Amino acid sequence: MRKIAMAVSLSVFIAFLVATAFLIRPFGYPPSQMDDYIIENAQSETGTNNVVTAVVFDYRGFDTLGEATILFTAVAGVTMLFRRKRRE
Amino acid sequence: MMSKIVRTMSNILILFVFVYGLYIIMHGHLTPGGGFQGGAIVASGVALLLVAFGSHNLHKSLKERHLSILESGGGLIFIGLAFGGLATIFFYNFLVGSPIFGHIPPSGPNPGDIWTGGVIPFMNLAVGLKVLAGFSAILLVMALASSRKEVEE
Amino acid sequence: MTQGIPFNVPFLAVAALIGIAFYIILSQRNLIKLVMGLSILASGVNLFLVTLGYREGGVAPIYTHAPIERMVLPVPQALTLTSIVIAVATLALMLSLIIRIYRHTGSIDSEESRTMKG
Amino acid sequence: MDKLITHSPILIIAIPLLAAFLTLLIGRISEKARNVLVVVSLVFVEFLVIVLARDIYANGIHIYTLGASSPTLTIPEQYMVPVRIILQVDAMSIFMGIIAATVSLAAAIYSLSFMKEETGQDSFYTLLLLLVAGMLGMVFTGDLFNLFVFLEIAAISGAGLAAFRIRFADTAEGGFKYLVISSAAALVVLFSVGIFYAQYNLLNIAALAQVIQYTMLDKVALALLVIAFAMKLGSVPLHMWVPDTYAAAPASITAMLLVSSQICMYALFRTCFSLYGVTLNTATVGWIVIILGMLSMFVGATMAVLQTDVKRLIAYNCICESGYILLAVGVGLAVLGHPEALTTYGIAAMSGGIFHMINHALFEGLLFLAAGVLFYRAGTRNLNEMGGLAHNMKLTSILFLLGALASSGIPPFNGFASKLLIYESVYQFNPILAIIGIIVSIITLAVFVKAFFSAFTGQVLPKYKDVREAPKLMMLSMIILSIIIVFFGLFPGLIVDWLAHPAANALINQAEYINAVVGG
Repeated sequence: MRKIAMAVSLSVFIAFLVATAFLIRPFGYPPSQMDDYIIENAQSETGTNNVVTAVVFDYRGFDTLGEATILFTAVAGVTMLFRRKRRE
Repeated sequence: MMSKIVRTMSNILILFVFVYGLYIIMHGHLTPGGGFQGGAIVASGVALLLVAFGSHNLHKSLKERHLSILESGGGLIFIGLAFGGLATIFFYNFLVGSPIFGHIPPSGPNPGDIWTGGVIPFMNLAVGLKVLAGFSAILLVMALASSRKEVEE
Repeated sequence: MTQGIPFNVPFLAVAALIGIAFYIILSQRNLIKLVMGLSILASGVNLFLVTLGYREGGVAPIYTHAPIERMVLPVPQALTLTSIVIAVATLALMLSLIIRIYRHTGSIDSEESRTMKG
Repeated sequence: MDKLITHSPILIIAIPLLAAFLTLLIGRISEKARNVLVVVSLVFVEFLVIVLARDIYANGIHIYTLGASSPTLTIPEQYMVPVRIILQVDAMSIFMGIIAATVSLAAAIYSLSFMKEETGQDSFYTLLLLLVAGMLGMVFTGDLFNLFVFLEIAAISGAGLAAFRIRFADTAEGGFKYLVISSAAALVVLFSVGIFYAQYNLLNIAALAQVIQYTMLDKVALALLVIAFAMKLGSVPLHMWVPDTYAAAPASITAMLLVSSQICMYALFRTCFSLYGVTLNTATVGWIVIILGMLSMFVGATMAVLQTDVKRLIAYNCICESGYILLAVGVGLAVLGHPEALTTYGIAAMSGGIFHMINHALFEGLLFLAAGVLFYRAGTRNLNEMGGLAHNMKLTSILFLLGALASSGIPPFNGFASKLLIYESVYQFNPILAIIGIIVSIITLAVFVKAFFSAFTGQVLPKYKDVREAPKLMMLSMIILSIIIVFFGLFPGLIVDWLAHPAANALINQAEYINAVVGG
């Protein structure tokens, strides 16, 4: 029973994945309305030559804050899991 | 603890790893790299020490408590810089055009000027600090935990 | 679709990676292997994101000494960077939890280590 | 004050984050200062949420573009698509924000005394604040990738908190299950974000909603998103983690994890209504959501009968109650394409479902907190080992009964008001569904009557002779929740008109959501 459910869900998932791979636009020719703006204006707006850094820290800086928070969360979680049992 | 050759070599190598990591962090706004990548490189140096000297020996000089303070500090600097733009808006790059890191590079390909980027170099530094402390703390704590023999409970 | 299948080989690689990952997650009982499956899943999704940004003949989006002005898209690279760090953080916490489970039950098999009933 | 309202969406997310970074540092210096910091920051968040809610109900959607030169400059000048991350708070988001902020505040106050004996409290409060930030971020963001990031923050901190009491054997397992489910769900979400990005080169929800064409790829992405969020909210075919995790976590955290699952439900509704809207085949997707809801109701109620562990019992009841919400909103989704049916009963069903969301969070939160008191004082969660606890814990037993009656839909409590609204409107859609809903509600009542009698009434067992009433702070947070429950039960019309109905309208009115960002 469990095996059948697994096989069915797995095959449905793989069907989705393969469908995605075939239906998606050709590799190497992306639509780029949002990214073109960033490539053109990153230097004048943020003053950085590295456009990826401009995206990471300026255009999508909030994501980076979240990412740094996740790392912080993981550190807090790991140290919490291996804390000493009693306080000295 | 590994053999003497490994320990000596890692003592020498660690300097290069750290310097390279810091270079990657500080040049994040000009060349490939940035806070995350550089921080991960420095943390890999800590991993090297961990392998060479063993977690217990390393723990004598490097406490996870200090690392977590360093990490909180990095996080605070980062979120503080984001708050700094609050006069206009959160995450506003308020240093572009100002005397500190405020140069605006010429449009198009150019050789690069370190004095650009506004708050981005500071953010790189803060994130680099945070990532190196965070990864080192995770590595250290997990290495200590998996080598500790006695069961606590 | 117009360019035919060879152009989509990277996407097929993504599909293969994610499919393998789901097979591992659903079939394995060893918790470490389960975590490996999740890690492969994360790699597959990261590969997907980064392939989305490739532009034919483009260079890295960095203006310092850039040879030409045709650049690949920067946003997917930033997203991938974020998602890689997230994957590492999750991985660390999962492995720590497995160490905890092992200390309590002496096993990392998902059937044997089970302490509660459904 | 104007400035505060302008910046409040980001402050609501950033203040818990800032407090979380500070908690670890201040906790080393003084425990008292840390507790004060935690409570003050949460009270401030609650205050900001209420201020922002008043503004939104008066003036409509609130937009905040991060890093731009002005908060409402969503699209750069002379350009056509949004580039930056945009926080978009409408009536539905702020409704979820109110739930999250209120329950988190109650849970934090409760934890002050519940967790007093534990070690590592610095980490505990850090993770708690991060969980709050993650939940509020998920609710307020208008960006799909940002949604993923905050989903992960909530997941990781939630898993850490669920595994917090490391001296018990089951906690690590509960946390691990939660983390595996959450990160698998989050990665599936990320994959579908990638699909959207590949087609439209956009990440903003409103901008995507404007151009979405419902191609085959969009259907795949929708299926993946529905699976992922259903997995994360604990709907029935994928509910196995819910009782394990909820039972393992500390009581206050369980209440917050419940809100966190509700926020995944919100994300599901946001996807269906605001992102796809009428472009999707509403009847099919609506029926899928309805079936998920029916399964959850049925399985949750019947499994709850079998439980002897009080927290697992309440956890199964949570699955059951979330089924009601899915049912009601699914009905609204199914008739989204028919304006006539929508006005006669669709909006009413959705208001009922959304009203039930806040009720669900409040009374299940209260039940979990009361169960935590039982565990704290009696030292067990097994109902068969308890008995006669009402003699020494009068107030706790009354509060537990209040939560139980509200949950089983007995008048005059809030659960009755929302369930009645759901029955009435769903009956017009399909009578059988409403009848099943009533039957499930009766089963719920039976479950709680059994639980209440075995735990609280009867002879005082000798080992519980010296059991005392709950500590003051724990009592305070439970009383806060119960006052709101009674208030909502006495004035349901007021709450539906003020809170739930605008929220339902905000979900239905996709054009307004899109216009707020791309309308200029």
